[in-house]
Amino acid sequence: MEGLIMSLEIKALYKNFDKISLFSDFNISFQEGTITCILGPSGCGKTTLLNIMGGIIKPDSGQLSGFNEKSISYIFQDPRLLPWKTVEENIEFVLKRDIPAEQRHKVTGQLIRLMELEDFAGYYPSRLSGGMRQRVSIARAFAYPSDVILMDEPLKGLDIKLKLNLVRVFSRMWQADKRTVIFVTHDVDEALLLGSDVIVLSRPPAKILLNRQIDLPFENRSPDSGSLKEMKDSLIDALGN
Amino acid sequence: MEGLIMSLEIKALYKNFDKISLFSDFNISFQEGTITCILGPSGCGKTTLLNIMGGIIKPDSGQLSGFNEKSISYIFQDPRLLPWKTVEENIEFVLKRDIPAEQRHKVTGQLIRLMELEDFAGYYPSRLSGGMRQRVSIARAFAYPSDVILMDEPLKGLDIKLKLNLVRVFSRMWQADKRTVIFVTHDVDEALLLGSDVIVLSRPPAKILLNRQIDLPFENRSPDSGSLKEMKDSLIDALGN
Amino acid sequence: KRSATETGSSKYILATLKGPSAMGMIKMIDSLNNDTGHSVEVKILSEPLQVRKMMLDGSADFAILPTTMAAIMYNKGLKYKLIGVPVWGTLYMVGNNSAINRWEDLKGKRIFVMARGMTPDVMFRYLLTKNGLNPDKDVDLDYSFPTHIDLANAVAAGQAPLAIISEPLASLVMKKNKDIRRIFDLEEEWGKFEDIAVAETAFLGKESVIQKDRETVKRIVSAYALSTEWVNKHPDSAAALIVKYGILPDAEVASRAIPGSHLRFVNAYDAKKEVEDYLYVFYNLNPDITGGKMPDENFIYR
Amino acid sequence: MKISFTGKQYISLASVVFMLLVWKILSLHFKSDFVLPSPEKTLITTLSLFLDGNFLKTVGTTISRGLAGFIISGMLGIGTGILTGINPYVNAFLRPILVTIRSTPVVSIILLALIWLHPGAVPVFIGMLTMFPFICTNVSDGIRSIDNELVVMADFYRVSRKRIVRELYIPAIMPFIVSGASSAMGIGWRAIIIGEVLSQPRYGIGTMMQNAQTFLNADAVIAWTIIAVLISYLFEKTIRWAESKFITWRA
Amino acid sequence: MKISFTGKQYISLASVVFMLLVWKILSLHFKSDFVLPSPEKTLITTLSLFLDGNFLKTVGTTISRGLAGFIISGMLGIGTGILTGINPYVNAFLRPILVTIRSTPVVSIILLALIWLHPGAVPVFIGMLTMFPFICTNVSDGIRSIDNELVVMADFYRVSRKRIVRELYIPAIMPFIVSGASSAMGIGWRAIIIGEVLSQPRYGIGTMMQNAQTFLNADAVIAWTIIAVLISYLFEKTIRWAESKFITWRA
Ligand SMILES: Nc1ncnc2c1ncn2[C@@H]1O[C@H](COP(=O)(O)OP(=O)(O)OP(=O)(O)O)[C@@H](O)[C@H]1O
Ligand SMILES: Nc1ncnc2c1ncn2[C@@H]1O[C@H](COP(=O)(O)OP(=O)(O)OP(=O)(O)O)[C@@H](O)[C@H]1O
Ligand SMILES: [Mg+2]
Ligand SMILES: [Mg+2]
Repeated sequence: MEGLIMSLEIKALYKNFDKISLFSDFNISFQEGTITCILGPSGCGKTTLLNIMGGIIKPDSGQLSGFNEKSISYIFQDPRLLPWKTVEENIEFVLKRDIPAEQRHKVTGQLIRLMELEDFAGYYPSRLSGGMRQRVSIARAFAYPSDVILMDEPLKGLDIKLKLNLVRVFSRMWQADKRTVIFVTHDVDEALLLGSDVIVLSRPPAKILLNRQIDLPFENRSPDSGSLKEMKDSLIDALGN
Repeated sequence: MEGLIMSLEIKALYKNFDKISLFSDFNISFQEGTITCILGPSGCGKTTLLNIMGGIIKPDSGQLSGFNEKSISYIFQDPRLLPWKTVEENIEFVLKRDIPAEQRHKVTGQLIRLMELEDFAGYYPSRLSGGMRQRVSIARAFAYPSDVILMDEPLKGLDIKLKLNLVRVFSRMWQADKRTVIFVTHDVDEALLLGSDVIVLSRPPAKILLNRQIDLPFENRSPDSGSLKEMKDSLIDALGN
Repeated sequence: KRSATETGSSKYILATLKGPSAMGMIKMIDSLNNDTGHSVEVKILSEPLQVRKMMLDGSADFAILPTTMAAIMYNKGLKYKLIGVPVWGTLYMVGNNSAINRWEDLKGKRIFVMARGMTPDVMFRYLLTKNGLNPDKDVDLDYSFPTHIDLANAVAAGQAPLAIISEPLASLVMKKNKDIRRIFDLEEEWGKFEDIAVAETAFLGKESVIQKDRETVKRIVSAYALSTEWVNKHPDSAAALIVKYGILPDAEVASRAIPGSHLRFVNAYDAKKEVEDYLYVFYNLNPDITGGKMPDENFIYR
Repeated sequence: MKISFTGKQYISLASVVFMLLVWKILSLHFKSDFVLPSPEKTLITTLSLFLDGNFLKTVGTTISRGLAGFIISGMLGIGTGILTGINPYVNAFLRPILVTIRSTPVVSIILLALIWLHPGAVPVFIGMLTMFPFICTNVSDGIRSIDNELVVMADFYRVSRKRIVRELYIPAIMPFIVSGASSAMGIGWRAIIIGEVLSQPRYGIGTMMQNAQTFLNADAVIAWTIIAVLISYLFEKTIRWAESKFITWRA
Repeated sequence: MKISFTGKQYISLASVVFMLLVWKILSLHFKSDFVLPSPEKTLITTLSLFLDGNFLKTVGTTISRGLAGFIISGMLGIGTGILTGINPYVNAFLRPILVTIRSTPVVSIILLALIWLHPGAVPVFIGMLTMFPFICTNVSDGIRSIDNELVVMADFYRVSRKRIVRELYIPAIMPFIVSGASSAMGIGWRAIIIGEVLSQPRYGIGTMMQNAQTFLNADAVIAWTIIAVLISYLFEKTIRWAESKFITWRA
């Protein structure tokens, strides 16, 4: 693995907010075509890191390589839906206008079905439940054609059945195109079910406390048994610090 | 148990939104001084139910008894912080002005410490991370003196350590005053760790699919072993439908 | 600021307009100003609206207004009577076109007049007709500048090569723009047909005051008349006073405007025919200008 | 037309009755038809205006001036408002110009306007000078109050500038646009009428008002005022109705 | 005073230079001091105004009139605006009155105002009639755009009505208040000056303008206009500065 080109890389990252030094000489790299899960205490800078990778926040200093050329989808931590657009329109909003309308419509329709929102395609966000809004936000990110997907707690607020369903759907989708995924979560099980790499960050200034690879195929993963159980314990242990 | 007075009760509840019939002759009751956890698929009407109990949404018809006389705290599904107030001011906002200022300050300070937000007391919400906002919302509900607490996914977006910490703190607090708590969550483990009753709702129109009591003291609960393991499986099973 | 009759205080209020009427009164204003013991206070106002206001709320015991407007006020039931006529025609046709000397020369010309249907417009149309010109066909009347100030500015700026404006603006314009000269004195032209003078401005008195205090009326009338005479005789000294009281910006303009303003104080009952004929011309063309009817004889104080 | 009243309409009616009452009391106080004629008398005058042969022409001309001024100011105002709201440099450039336009009294520029423009166009111009800065300020303040997270989202997904403006900014600032438009129109009618008073075009409510005032027909002045207020009210209603059609997405 | 310019200030300067340039070109075009005197000449006149003994008194009086009108309208407007925003019945009652006030041309009520009020108070009154409806409309539109979830939250926690207004409504509508205040002030100066032109109080920019105009001193008219615009600009700056002090909580 070491020999591969690390195409997404952040080097010597510095970022302060007021008195807080979030990143100070922070280095991290992501292998293309893998799913990297990032865990870490609330407020440690996970969202900030995604925002820096997405170009939304400027770092104080540091080199980012590989992000510029890529097209990126982002499931933001909050759904960020346009209140005046229906579920369908919100998803369709991010699709380029050079895609023919019926194509756009098809993509949108598929994702709406995937998210089990068929009955709500014409609803405005103010009339959706919390979990439904989150699903629209996921659908929007999936609809946008991209090389990299950033996801900030994408599965929060969803019931367990939907969550497992989405994990299944997502791993199937990922197997088809092997996009690079960077996935922030607080749920250790989610990380173990989906991650190719799992990274645990410390409180600020961020350090990488743990970086583990998982080579098992998705189908064989069960967080509460076998080798994953051991990994889960060490993740929880790292997060406990 | 049957013989006890059910002081919080909803009878023959009907509530429609447009074409969707959320509740149709729905009945539920809550024992005073217990923690009731409600689980159910996204969009099944959990938030709506809490809103009805809190008097925020009017039901189409139905009798609510016992809610009126009570003072209620509510952890809303989204934090609902005032953007122009700092963490401290947001918590203090719900305290009555007849409480002396220093008393208010003391309460606020304690909760800020409990939520590990000491360093952020003077921050405006726009500068907080998602999990921090959620914690302010929890602190606000706890600060408000009440007989009943409604909680809509209160622990979402928090890291596992904070979550367990808060569960511990919360169960200690609850043991001291035995308030009535109604707690919506998607996390089966949370429900098993905290609930005196666990209720699973179906898709609309809502039915109670499962209603289980847990008599174990908090200290002895571990969702992945013993009798709780069995209960967990049946909960997940019920949610899978 | 109630009127003298109501408050019992010793001063009568005279509301005059910044223009020829105040110019004629200037000597009187000056002597009143120098001697605080007098029983009259003159207020110099810039808009007829403000004079009307003082008549409506009764705060003016004496007032200056255009005669047509005075007729309106009277016809609407306001208790003010016409005491005298102090100004006799101030309208001129001015322009930078030296080729125009006779009315026929106006044929086909564009002439700027201030407000459609108002006094200067009606008067000018009347004169056109009398001189054998059809106001709607033979000339092109342009109402682009509806107030006298706008029109005066336009004339000074060369934007209105032929226009009907009144004194003292006419003198002011000629001072500011040397190309402009007087072409017709409308008062003179009017006299050629009507054999009367233009009774342009009215000096009014409140009925309650003038009936009770005829003595004061007499005093004011004679002071006003004397002042007017003095002004006509000593235009340069008058001009200095006119500038001093802020009625015009400079003495040269003021002394030129004095002869052009036809200042002459005539008691109303001596000018009865002139007033009536003058009003009748307007009444005939547009009854609204005199308030819908001709004022009855009680309008004139004797 | 079906006439049926809701509670709110009754209250609006009560409000009109209240105003008439205040008016009546004032007119009794002044006891003068020149200062403030009685409501009854004025209402009769108002009705008689409708019968005047030129009534429709007068009102129609003023309304079309108002509409012209409003539409031009609206387009200019929304356009420049969005620009100033988005771009701080455009803002820095335009703000002094806006402040100048906004606070220049009509008296200072009326002569220029009279020289430049046809008398009928002067009121439109004056109306624009009044309405444009408003709409522009409201729109640009609206833009600055847009939830920045939505803008970040749209930028992130490389949505084209044009679509961001059309599908994000415009709907987001709708309340500001409506508020601005409604205020602008309200004061716009006034400006149009003042423009007519000053430029005296052949037809126009302002021309009629000015004539009525010179001839001391206070009842006609007020009658024309009532007509102006009615027109303004109708347009206010229309704007609010349009708002409720546009903004269906609120919970 | 330390003078140092930021990029934006350079642009604002450029904007002023741009306006002067347009002015210069226009004045060259008209070639007449009565229509549009040249900027140089006018600027000299403007400077000479500063030396006039009554300058401070004139400007001071107009400013205090503006402030009086603004403060009264502000208090009334925010108060009634909040009421109309919160309560649809108050809204139904006040809206017709607002529309009436807003669209009644000054000509219709100037006589009443002159009779009622001291000449110095007339401009304040006219200013209020202009500013009040604005602030009120903006505030009430602001209230209607408040995030309802926050209101539900505050109601739920039984926060007192008074505190909800003070700690939720007022901060939430700050952008609307500022926008309204800035527009209102801008147009307010104009109204105050027009009021002075009509009522001719002893001191006042409007009085001076009117005098200059009767004497055909176009340069003085424009010089006073420049002073009015400067005052307006200073107040605009102050309002925006106050806004930035108030709204520190934006990300
Ligand atoms: N605009 C800002 N100004 C000041 N501080 C900020 C700003 N944005 C974020 N922060 C601070 O940066 C820190 C990290 O925030 P971030 O949102 O990246 O945390 P996170 O790891 O995503 O947390 P969570 O799991 O709770 O979402 C927090 O302490 C937060 O207060
Ligand atoms: N104002 C509204 N208008 C129309 N439909 C609504 C409205 N509010 C909620 N609903 C609908 O009611 C249903 C239940 O919503 P609710 O928010 O109670 O779900 P929930 O159980 O809390 O879901 P989640 O777990 O995703 O938060 C959803 O289908 C939603 O679309
Ligand atoms: Mg985060
Ligand atoms: Mg919910």
